[in-house]
Amino acid sequence: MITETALPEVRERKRVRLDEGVVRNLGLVGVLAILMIIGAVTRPELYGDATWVKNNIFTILQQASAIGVVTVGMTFVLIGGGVDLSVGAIIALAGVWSTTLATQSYGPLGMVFTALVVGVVVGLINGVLISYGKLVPFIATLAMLVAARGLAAQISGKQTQISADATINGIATTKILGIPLLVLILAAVVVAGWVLLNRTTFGRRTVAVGGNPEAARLAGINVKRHTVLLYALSGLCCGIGAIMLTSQATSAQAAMANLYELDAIAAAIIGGTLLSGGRGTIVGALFGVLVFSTITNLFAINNLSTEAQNMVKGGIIVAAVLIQQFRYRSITQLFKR
Amino acid sequence: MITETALPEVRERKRVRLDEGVVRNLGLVGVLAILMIIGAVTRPELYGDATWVKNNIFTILQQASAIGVVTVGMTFVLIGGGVDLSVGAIIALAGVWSTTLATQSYGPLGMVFTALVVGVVVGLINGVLISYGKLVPFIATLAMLVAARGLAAQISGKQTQISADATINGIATTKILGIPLLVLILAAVVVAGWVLLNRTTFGRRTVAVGGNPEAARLAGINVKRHTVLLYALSGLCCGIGAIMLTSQATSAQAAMANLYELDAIAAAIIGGTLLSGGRGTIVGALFGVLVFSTITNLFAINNLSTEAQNMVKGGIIVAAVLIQQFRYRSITQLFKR
Amino acid sequence: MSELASETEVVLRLTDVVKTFPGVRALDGVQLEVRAGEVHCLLGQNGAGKSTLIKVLAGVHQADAGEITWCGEPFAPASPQAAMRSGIATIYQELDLVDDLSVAENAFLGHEPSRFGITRRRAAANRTASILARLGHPEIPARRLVRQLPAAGKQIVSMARALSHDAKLIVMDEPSAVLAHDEVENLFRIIRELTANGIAVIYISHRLAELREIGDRITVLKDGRTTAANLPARTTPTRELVSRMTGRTIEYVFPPRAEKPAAEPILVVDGLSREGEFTDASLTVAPGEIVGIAGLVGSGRSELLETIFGARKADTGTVTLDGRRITGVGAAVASGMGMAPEERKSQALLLDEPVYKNMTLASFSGFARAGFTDLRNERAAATRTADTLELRPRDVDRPIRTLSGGNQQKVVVGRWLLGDVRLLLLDEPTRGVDVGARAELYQVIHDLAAGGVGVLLVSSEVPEVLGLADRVLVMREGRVVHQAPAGELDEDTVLDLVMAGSLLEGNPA
Amino acid sequence: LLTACTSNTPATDAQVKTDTSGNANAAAGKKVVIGFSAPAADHGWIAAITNNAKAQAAQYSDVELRLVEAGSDAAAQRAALATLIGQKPDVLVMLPHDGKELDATALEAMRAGIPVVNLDRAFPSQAAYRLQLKGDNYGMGLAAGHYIGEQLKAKGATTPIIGEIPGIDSLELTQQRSAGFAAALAEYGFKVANRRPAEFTADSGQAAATALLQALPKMDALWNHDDDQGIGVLAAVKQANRSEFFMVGGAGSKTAIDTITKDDTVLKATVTYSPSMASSAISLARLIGQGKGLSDLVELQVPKDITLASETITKDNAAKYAKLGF
Ligand SMILES: Nc1ncnc2c1ncn2[C@@H]1O[C@H](COP(=O)(O)OP(=O)(O)OP(=O)(O)O)[C@@H](O)[C@H]1O
Ligand SMILES: Nc1ncnc2c1ncn2[C@@H]1O[C@H](COP(=O)(O)OP(=O)(O)OP(=O)(O)O)[C@@H](O)[C@H]1O
Ligand SMILES: O[C@@H]1[C@@H](O)[C@H](O)OC[C@H]1O
Ligand SMILES: [Mg+2]
Ligand SMILES: [Mg+2]
Repeated sequence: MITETALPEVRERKRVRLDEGVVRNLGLVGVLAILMIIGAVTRPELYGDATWVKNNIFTILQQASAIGVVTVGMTFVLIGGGVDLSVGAIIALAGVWSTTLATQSYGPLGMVFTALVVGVVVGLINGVLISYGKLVPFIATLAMLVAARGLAAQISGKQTQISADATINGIATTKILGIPLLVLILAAVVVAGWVLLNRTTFGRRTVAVGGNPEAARLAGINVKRHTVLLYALSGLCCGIGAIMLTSQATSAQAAMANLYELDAIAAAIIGGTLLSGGRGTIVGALFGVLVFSTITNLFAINNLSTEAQNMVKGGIIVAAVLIQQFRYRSITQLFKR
Repeated sequence: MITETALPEVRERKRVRLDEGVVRNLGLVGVLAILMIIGAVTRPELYGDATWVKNNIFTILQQASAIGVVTVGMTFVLIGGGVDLSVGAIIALAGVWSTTLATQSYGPLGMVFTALVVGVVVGLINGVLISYGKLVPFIATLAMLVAARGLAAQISGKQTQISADATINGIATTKILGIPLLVLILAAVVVAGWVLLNRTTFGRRTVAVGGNPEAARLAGINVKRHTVLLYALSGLCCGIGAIMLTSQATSAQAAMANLYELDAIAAAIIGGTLLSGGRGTIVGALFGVLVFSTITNLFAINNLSTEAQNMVKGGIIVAAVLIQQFRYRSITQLFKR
Repeated sequence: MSELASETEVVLRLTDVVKTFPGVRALDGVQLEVRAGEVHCLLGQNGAGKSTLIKVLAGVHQADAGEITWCGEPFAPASPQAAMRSGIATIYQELDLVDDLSVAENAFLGHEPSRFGITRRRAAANRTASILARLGHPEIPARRLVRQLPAAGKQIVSMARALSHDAKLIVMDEPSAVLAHDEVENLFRIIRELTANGIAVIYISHRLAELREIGDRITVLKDGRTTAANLPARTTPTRELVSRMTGRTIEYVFPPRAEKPAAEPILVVDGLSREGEFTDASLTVAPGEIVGIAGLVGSGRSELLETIFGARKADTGTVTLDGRRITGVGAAVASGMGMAPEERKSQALLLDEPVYKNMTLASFSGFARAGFTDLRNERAAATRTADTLELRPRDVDRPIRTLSGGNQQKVVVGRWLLGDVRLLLLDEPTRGVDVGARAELYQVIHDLAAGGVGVLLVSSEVPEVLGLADRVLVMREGRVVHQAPAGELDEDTVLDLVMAGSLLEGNPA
Repeated sequence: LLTACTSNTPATDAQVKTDTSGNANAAAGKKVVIGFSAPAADHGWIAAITNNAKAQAAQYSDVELRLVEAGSDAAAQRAALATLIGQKPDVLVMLPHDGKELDATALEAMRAGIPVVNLDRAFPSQAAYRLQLKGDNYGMGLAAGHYIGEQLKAKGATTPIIGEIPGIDSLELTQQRSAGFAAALAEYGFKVANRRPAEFTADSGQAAATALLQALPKMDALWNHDDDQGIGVLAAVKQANRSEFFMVGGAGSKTAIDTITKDDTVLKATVTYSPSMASSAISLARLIGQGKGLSDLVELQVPKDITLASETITKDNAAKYAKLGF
């Protein structure tokens, strides 16, 4: 009798739900647009120059590239119910290790290989400590943060190690079809991350493991092994990030990528990833990174002092999240009527 | 029924269960003892001198005092299901504000009052953003971290502000019955925190709010208001910590208490508090802080280089947690038979 | 008492109450009338809106439209606290306790006896102890942490919490779902005590027999609307109740078993023990055979099932499936074992994920090619299963958290219909499932067995075990105390065995 | 390109005073235990400080160095010093994380009878140190400002666009450098157009410079406070394909001096702030411990305050400074 009434509503509901992720990201796009507009209004003479604007966008993307790659890895770890505080330290260790004289003597491939291997191995150690040593991720990766930075300092003798390799350094200056290679690498990692999360069994397991580990286990998923793989993946992203940063700075050092862990977690969360696991999006994470990178850019072109920057930045973060929420709520509201 | 069969087991379990907290803390006491023994073995000439040993213990406690107070507040926030990344920044803001020339002109009480009020107000803002603005705690308090440090830099003009107040500076040098005042303050805060958590409705509701917010709401607890109060409490602890640090440094500065957030969270977790909320102990948090402070002391008396320190520290953190777990498991095993 | 109740005043009246969630009209014009001192039963299929209705009464949700009067006054509680202050206490369907607080602290959460903010722990403990005694459970220590209690114990604490308020109306949302037979009797004793004191009770259950025994009047909900009000609980024919609920008539019978199962067992469990949980359990299941395990709550059945599945490590003993040792969940699933666990929220569901992804949680890699998932195929398969199970609503893209409890349960069972499952372990598969869906689930289980799947079933409802299973094992205090073909047992015998009776003692498996 | 300290081989070539022929103070004397504490090295300059101290101490058979490295902030350093003081060294050489924040600790050491040599970052209390040996941060800014001012004036610039990349902005020494820089520029009627702080690391230098270059599409001169972060700054300049301006560095690292000598980048000069002060601090601490004075002075004891001059290294005089680079 009454069943017919329920059905159309259910359909409508579906539409709204599909929109949730998109709406959130739309919110972030809106925030980015607002930041750009503020830039244009405050510095019209710069924004009047089309070449400058194009350059500026590439600059923003380029400065977002290494942390963006790291944030993709972090997003996987977070969705999988963990957290990786050691990302900055892994970058430092991988960067320093791949720029020792010995490693550099193997040429650019040797350096890239070293960075990736160091990243993956440290990630594996994190994963094993957490999965099999039963350490809380926060503590295990914090210990790794401290230890890896220590080892990086040991290896580098606390010196800034210069990369003499033209190929490696060239990564930061190369453009392909006018697009900086660093930006292309970021794009490739984001696309790969998106596919991995949304279109592969690995991604499905990640959501399951983070959303309800017990349910995942009882469904036959090897939760421990998967957890290890997630940290290894994060380590791999750090290895890639280390090469990108080394090429940008033409050097590596034990203190590099300082506090990347906070930046990556914040970007992922702003992009809609739950700190408690089970939910998150790669595109959102990318937008989260871009918001931060655009803020820095905005401050620079307006010559804001550090202290003013910080106060304003705190406010912008809060506003960005509120705007997102507001948009989502009001749009759902619209659909409700 | 919940029957006779289950009951004997239940009794047995209770004994073990009651021990869980104690055993965990015993584990940490064990870790502390091991660290002390390592100290004694590596520097027998120092540990042979009883006065030195007594002094050394007070030194450790004194250095742990400010971060200890902050960790008590953090423990409440964590048990309540949140996290406060802004503790270091609040200390800096409270410290700087209470050492401006204007504030100092009101004398020591004015300074203490200012520090506490600044702490509480910033905490309230955190709480309101989280409860009513629906921001994730990580993001809200991260934004506050950035903003509060910015404001502190603004107020101090990025200068280290000297405290000219003998009473304030005297806090760090006063002893009562041979015990440093700072240590007594820490003890008072720990005792108050313990009572608040375990013996008051506020404390019990904190566990409910963090452990099962929905249940807490259904039970008629005003979860939002309670959350606000938790952050205010953390802010209050930061205000106290600011005075303690200011007195130790006889000055305050925008960059003070750098990364206290990580230290406090780590100490709380090592002490058995769940990052996901609903469980935690004040005594455990204290032990967590002492472990870190003892490690630093051990390194200092052994002249370890920073890089070695860091590598070893990472290892000790992992070992400490494993020892705790091992002890807990094996002791439960004993009880099981 | 029903005569008495019919003369008492109406304390609660709902007229045309509406409550919508984004996209769902959970309540679409509800009428309800509750009198002082009566047990008013709410009946309806999974998702009919029963829990939503009581949450409106409890101040958890606010009605969008309609009128509520409570004790003659218009009533619109803005918060749970407001409802409690007005004298309405609620036992929720989902346990709402705080694991790390003690029994007493949970019972008095939100209204702790205190002085200057310091809790009066002794007072709370004493009052809790006396409530527990009144509930027939003096053995539950008031200072025990709730996390240490088994599910049934937690249900008792929920009741203690409701009784800790001076309520004039107590709402109970499926309180018997996690209770064993004798516990239900105990619950009824308490309900009678309450109503004798003029307290009204709203009682929700999917077990018609319970409504007959304890209820005075029944209101039936269907798709958020009242389809029948104030039916006499004892005399209304089942056929009528069911048709008011479902819009159709359901023959509530167990489908007859045609074939004899093959003799060669697929599952062999030999001498399995786990300290403190169960001892020396041996059993077999043949392809196409349904083996039921009966026992009290706490008799160790869930643990046995989880150990067979490899989710817990056995202290001694072996599990083999088709001659292969099962050592862990991975091996179990890989060799064709599946389990629908007891606690769906904590053990089975990804609450934020859509229904179809929950449905394919154990089989998505089977749909995948070279590690890439095949969402279309998965959705199609999940939709087919949803059809088979008559999932309501049929929409498989909805987050599963928005489904009613019974429908969630169907998804948990449905999960294993998708893969190549050869042995299915079911732990309380019909808990919280409505009559209609139950019949559908029974049919599904039968069809599976007919297709050669072995089934090992744990259920606290003895008729269910007897009606479904070919063979029945009875567990008590962690031991298998009896086993026999279902045809040779009747309900009383099983109950007696379960309750440590002596009828067949000394005649073990 | 791989040279010296800012390089891949842990530095062995520290800045030590070895040639002590004809110096009466060189003769071994009473044994002196020197406690030494500096913040954890997170970049080349601080690393060089510690290395220099160690290397200089190794030159003396009568010196035992007790090195206590302290963590990343003043509180950590206080903790380390508390234990160091407890061990009663003869002299304490201390590069505090922040002079004001460690003032009380230094006072305590002095009261306990341990002479304190204050290195680089000054204690405000006169009573907190026996010897203060520091670089001239304000002077460094002045030197950079004057060099840039002179160059631009010579080019006839009237409203030049000048960028500045300081180090960690919350440090007081950074404020002093910037203040000196601004004061010198003001003499020419110039001012800083944009200021983007970095954190003394190369990657932060790259990030800050990239932002600065983006904000100033045309620039005439740039002062970067620290040669370590300068590696990243130069990388960013290259990545942005910019060369219309010249740059001045800070501190005087070997890499920077080499680059200036080669003259193939925008880096044309650097103003010194040499970590060799740590070597000198050890030598002077030894003398204090032995109660000796500086042999070239009439006074019998080591003086109380020594401030190193900030020198400007350009292509012309680079050869002379080559071995002083760290
Ligand atoms: N918070 C919510 N958000 C969206 N939909 C909801 C929510 N709560 C309930 N619903 C929907 O409202 C309808 C009624 O659900 P309700 O839980 O009241 O059913 P019920 O009668 O208690 O079922 P059961 O017998 O299975 O417990 C269902 O379609 C359910 O999916
Ligand atoms: N207070 C308690 N704390 C911890 N474990 C307990 C406690 N009481 C009982 N147990 C254990 O928990 C098990 C009871 O769990 P559970 O109620 O799930 O049993 P079950 O036989 O599976 O019953 P059901 O099938 O109804 O769930 C028993 O094996 C018992 O040893
Ligand atoms: O750390 C600082 C260093 O990098 C700078 O160049 O000189 C002064 C030091 O204190
Ligand atoms: Mg319900
Ligand atoms: Mg069970």
